[in-house]
Amino acid sequence: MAEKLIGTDIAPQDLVAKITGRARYAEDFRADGMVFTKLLLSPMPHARVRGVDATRALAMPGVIDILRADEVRQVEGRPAEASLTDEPLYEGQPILAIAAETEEQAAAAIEAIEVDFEPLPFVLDPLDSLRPNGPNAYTGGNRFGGGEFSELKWTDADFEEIEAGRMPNGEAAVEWTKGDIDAAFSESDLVLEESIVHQSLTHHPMEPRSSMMYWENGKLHAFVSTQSAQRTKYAIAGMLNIDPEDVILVAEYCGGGFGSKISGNTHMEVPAVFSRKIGRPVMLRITRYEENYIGRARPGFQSWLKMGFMADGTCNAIDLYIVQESGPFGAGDFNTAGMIADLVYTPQNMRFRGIAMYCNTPPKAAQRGPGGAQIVIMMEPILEKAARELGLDRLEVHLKNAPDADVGFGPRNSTLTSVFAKEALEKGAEIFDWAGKQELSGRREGSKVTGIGIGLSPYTAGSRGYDGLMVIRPDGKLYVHQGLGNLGTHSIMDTARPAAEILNLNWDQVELVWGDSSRGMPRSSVQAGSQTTHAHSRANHAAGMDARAKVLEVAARTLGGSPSDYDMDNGRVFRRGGGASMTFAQVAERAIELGGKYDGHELPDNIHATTVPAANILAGQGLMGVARDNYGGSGGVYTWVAGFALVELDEETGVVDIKEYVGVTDCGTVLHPRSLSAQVLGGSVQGMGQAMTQRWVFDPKWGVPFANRLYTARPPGILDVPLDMKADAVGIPDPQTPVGAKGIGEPPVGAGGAAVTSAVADALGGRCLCRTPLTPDIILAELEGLDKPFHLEQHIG
Amino acid sequence: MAIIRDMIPAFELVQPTTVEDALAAMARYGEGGWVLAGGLDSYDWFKDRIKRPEAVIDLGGINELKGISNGQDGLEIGAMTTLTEIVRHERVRSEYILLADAAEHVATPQIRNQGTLGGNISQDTRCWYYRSGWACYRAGGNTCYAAAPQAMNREHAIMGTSRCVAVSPSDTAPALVALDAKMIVRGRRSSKVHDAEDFFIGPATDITRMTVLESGDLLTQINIPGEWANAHFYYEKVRDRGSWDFQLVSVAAAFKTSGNTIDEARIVVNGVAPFPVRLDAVERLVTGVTADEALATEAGEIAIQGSRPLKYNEYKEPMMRNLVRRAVRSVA
Amino acid sequence: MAEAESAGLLETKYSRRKFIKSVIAVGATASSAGYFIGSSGLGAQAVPGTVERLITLTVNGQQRRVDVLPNETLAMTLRYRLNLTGTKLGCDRAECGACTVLIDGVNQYGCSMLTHQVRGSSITTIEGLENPDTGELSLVQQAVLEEGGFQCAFCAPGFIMSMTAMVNENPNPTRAEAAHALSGNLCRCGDYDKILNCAMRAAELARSV
Amino acid sequence: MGRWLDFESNPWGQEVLQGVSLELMYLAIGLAVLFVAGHWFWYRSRGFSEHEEPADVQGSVAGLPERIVRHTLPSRIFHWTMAASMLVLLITAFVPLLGLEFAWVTIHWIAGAVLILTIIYHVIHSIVWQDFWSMMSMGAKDFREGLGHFRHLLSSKSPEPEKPGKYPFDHRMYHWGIVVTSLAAIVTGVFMTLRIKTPFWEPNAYYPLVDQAVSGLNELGEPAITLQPGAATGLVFVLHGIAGVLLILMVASHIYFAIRPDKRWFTWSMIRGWIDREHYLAHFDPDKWSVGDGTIQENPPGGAIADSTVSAPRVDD
Repeated sequence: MAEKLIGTDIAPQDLVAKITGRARYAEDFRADGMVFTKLLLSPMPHARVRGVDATRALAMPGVIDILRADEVRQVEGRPAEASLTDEPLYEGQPILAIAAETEEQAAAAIEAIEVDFEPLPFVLDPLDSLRPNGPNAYTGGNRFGGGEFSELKWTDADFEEIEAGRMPNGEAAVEWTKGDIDAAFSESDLVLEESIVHQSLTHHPMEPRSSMMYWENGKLHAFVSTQSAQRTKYAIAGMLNIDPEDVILVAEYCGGGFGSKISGNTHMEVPAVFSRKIGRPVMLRITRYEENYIGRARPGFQSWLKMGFMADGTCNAIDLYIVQESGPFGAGDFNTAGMIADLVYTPQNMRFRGIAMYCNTPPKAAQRGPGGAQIVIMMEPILEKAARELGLDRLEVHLKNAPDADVGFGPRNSTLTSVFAKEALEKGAEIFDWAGKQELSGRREGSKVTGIGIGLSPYTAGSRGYDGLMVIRPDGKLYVHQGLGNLGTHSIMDTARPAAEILNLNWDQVELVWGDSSRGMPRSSVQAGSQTTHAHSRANHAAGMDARAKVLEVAARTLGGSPSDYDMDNGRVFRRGGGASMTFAQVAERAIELGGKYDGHELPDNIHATTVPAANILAGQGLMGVARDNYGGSGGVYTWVAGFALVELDEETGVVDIKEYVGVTDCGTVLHPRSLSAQVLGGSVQGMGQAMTQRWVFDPKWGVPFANRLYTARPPGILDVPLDMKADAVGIPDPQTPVGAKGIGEPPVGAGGAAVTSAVADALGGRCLCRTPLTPDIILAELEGLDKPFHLEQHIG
Repeated sequence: MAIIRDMIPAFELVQPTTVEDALAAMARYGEGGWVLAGGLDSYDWFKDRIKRPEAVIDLGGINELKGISNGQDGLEIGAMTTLTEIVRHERVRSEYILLADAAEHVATPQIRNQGTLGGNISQDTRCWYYRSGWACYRAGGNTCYAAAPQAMNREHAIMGTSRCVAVSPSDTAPALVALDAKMIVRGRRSSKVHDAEDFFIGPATDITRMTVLESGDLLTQINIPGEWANAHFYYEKVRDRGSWDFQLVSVAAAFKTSGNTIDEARIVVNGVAPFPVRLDAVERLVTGVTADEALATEAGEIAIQGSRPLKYNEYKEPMMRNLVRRAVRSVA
Repeated sequence: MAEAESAGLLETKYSRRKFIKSVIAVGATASSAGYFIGSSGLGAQAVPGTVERLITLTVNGQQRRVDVLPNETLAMTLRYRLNLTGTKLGCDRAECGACTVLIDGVNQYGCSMLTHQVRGSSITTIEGLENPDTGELSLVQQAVLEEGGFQCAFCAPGFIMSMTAMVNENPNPTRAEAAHALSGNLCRCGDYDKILNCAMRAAELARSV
Repeated sequence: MGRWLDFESNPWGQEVLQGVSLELMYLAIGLAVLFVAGHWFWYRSRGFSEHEEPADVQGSVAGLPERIVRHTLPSRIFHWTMAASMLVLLITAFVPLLGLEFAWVTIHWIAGAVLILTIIYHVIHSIVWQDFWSMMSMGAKDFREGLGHFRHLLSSKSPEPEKPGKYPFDHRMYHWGIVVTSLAAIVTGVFMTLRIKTPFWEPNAYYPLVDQAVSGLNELGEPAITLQPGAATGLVFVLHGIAGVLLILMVASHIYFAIRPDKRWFTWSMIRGWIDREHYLAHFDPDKWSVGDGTIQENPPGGAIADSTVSAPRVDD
């Protein structure tokens, strides 16, 4: 029998290339005659370029040409970043580019350019922009709607409320309510009110977003670091207004994106346009310094929360107001945060208000669990504070408020395909030995105090309706063509397993084809929203079923009888109960002879228009399995992770040492256990960095960031997380998907971060600092009773 | 003139193999020469194109500057000895664990494998205003941006400041001051010995330099006197992450004890001033006294007298107080 | 005069070491006279001792002739002149470890050393670990394969070089010692737990061979 | 321009004024030395007498005390205190730049504070108790008197100039020079000190009056865009530098003339407070500087002195 693939540990096929240095990321590609381009970044947080004098620069040795903002796409009608601009909206925004034979020459040329800037008013902190007659990020105002800018200011009364630590009633951009919170709060046995700040933090994937491009015979060859391959090809085509089939995207490996490279990046347009202009390959090598500016960041929140609890720990009311630092071009995190709060705490009565404020800071984008990670990191310690004040076991209060499958959340009372959050909490508590560790909570040893905490974090984990495309070639092997990006989650390999199992093939009889759009990529989801495993295990399942049906039909048409008389195993199709059989290689040859739907010359009518050209490339190469995921299903697809952490806090230095961590997930069927735990623990580590060390720092006078390198941004290192962490899965399949697998990428971030913020609050005897990151200075200042040098400001330190 | 980062400007590279050749090259280039030890501090300046030497004088090829040998009664450490060598050196570990401990807390293994003791103590401050190339006092300008009322100064100084509020970033500096080390500095015609404490100068004396070294001076050797061998040592460094980061506050202390009575003490704190701060008042307090919790607490209080924090670094007062307390308490 | 800034706690650093550069009266004349005549520029003679550009590097056991600028870092030479793109540039500032290479067996950041500084050393990069003839993976690479280490793997080359140095130095590390040995390598996917499994497995293989 | 003034880029990369360059200091020191040496040899070459000028008595000595008071005790105390703080200021400003390093900042601004106090005292004292206009007046005849004196100095052929009042023209010109430069140095110095930490205030690099940078929110809460941020501070440093450098010249020449042998009798008046009758008559016009008005003079041991105050009744300080 073919080996069981789903649920077993198989090293991804690209691992040998990754560990021998053969794996080529965007900046590793070279082309004959390749030149380099360098960007001139704005030195000011907001300015207008009145003039550029590049005469001296263009006369320098090796310098080829300059690229200006009017030569690239400027998005009209809404605030959106262009790859080059003459009105920079954040310090570090690229203004123009210079191409030269060598990078040194390009850099020297950039320095020789005289730019006449007119500084404009700028704002860094959303609350400053909301303050009566405070500055706005755009000259037109601080809000955008209906095609134009406007100005929205809160009143002095609102700011008096804020100063007093109470929730303001300023005008919101988004507001929805459920039930009656006033009535609910009056019935609550305990009401907690807090103002909470979550910092902004740059994605900082390990690989900066370099890209290299050249034009040949009218086609653009693009070497880009991107999370999603097929969709990036169409993004590039859209940017340049050219036929997508004229874009050949090469994206074999991506050094991480975490939401900042969902379909390539804004500034890949520079080498694309520049190489067309000068007729030579252009490499744009992005440095870590530039990555801090254009590499996108998670939006910070300044928020006010009011939570009502009954005596038994049930949360019966939530009033939540979020002000979001949206950078110059906006972000949607705060909306998601409101829905996730409703989902995690099922308060029945809830009011959510939110407003996204433009700021002259590096642009925001979804960062692994956008909105969801922030809100659970902020609110889980409040839930635990309530449990402690009500004298209840914190695990019980988590369990009591966690939803079941029948949950309805958010303004539209959305439903979910499956919810096994409680099972995840219980299994996690068991592995972590939550009960046994109760007496450790608050235990003191010298100046070290132990704290334990729980973080429950859900996030979207699936989508439907994408296409699978695979070919059994005359060599008898199954070639699965993936349009997915190879961003490090291993989903690009693991989502092919359903097809292999349907065709009863061993893994060594399966080849993955990815990373080069000219080799045929079906319509794929973006690798974001943790949807890939769900979306493409279904798509490949559907295409696998199509291939299986065609193999059986080819066998029947060749060896007689009807398809149902046949079965297959180990690369052979044979009549049940023995008798005639064919190898997959012969089936492939036969399929080519039969043509039509068998070898892909005829395609099903419901596949996506962008899959057709890919299928056409592969037509006639063997038996083609191609199909759209039509399995349907109702309600959102969400995955849950329950995180448990034990920390040791040194009361004399404020240093927190995360000693233990357990993460258990309800993500449906586990395709690849080791990669599953890599996602659970990897996401949790990012959450721990978010909770403990990473942040943004801006000089308010000059609007310039200082956490602009890895050393100052401070992502977590190997010594900042527990030595050995445990991850596990509940493993109950999602009922609405044939394979039962849901995605896993994003939920762990909130779980890891919230478990740590809860554990630190526990170690502080229940005090919630309601601010991240929890660096030694903030903790020590709290313990020593120093007065805080900040209230709700963002970007401090 | 526009600004661009991350591209080292051109320079000539001179690789002398003797101290004489190095000094000659340094004289030849004068202000245009840059002495390169491990390079971890220098490359930041070059890659940001803020320092653009005409010639870089690489000391890597001068073997006489490397290695640890026995001095008359202590140790003689070549300035170009890597930090890893110090961390692993048998005699440093047995008799001067304070130095090995401090060296092991520097940044990361790769940096310790390449960074040198001489480089670690003569590196420039890491104030992010100054290192961004801003024309502050330390860069010869007329403003301290970090001391402004709303400036971001969480990692800046709370004492010993004069206009400039940056801190000394070195991890081995406090240990060397606590060990009363001597720095041998060779000029073209002269060779001077500095007490570790005087090697580091504050902004009040010369705001543009962290140490006494000027162009034409070459730090060749660091001598650890035998006087403090096998003393009771205490080192602790508080920082945000487990590796890479410079200290928020660190303490290095050496005690000569009989039982738990402190006969003599040298206690040094770094990360709180533009130079490693030797706590004379605390040393006087604890000398000849039996160490107990009360003494430790009082030592902590005295240590932070006279500190004047900025907006975001008041926490350094309790942090420093507690570190000194823990150092004294370790004798009890 | 009490030093107002530090309220007497800290005597300022007064160094008599250097008396006045030029004696107040006479010196000023000389320097100002010099001022009038204009500084007599030293003739820029040819300067002995600067490096030539064409050098031989020992990379992965091979002699490679290569033209290297004086200000060129090893990472750039490897990536852009020797096309050994396995060594990655994550930060170019000794802050991430993706560029870790072995210099005479010691793991260092390739981005923070000048190529001319390692002319005489043996340089090992990720491409140099497998057996050049048989293509057999090194013990560390095998361990990583067995444990399915790394996710996006942009940090893998750097980590594997640090693991190789660690195993050579301490084939019997505790898990904490392994973490310390690898604490100069950053992984943004947060795969630390699995990376430590690889390191421990690599040490195990090294001990058994 | 570039040689004297330093430009620097502010954090936004805009070129702004920074301060004066070191060359300006070396130039000033050089000029001071050249002036002193030049005057010394010129004076010798003109054959003027080396030692103290003889007092050829013309006017009648009747009614004149033997010792004519020129500077009262309070004004002498003021002068020497101001001189001390000025010297400390110059030393702490320029000696570190010449190479001898020491903690100069605090001494400098404390000396500055002392200087301010002495000047406040002096302004009050000169207005109330001294003949303010005798020093400050700068009318057309004053210039003629000065021109005549100057022309006589250059060539002995020119006619003997008329005798000046209490303060000869060159003294008054010098006094005006000192007033302008030291006030400039003080005003800018105060702004510079307000920007650094002292026991009395916290450092403030963006002291509101000096530097109006774009700060998103300025003090009035609306966006403020004025001249390039940092430029105003640069201007303050430049003025302070120029004033300081001029003070090198002025103080150096002042001290030089004070110690010249032929002027020693004059210098003593700032120490003892009086000049002898002969020199008074030789060098001053009694009508312009009358002394013998019969009021009771304080009598230091060894002879009567007449105070120079003319108008207001004498009040003991």
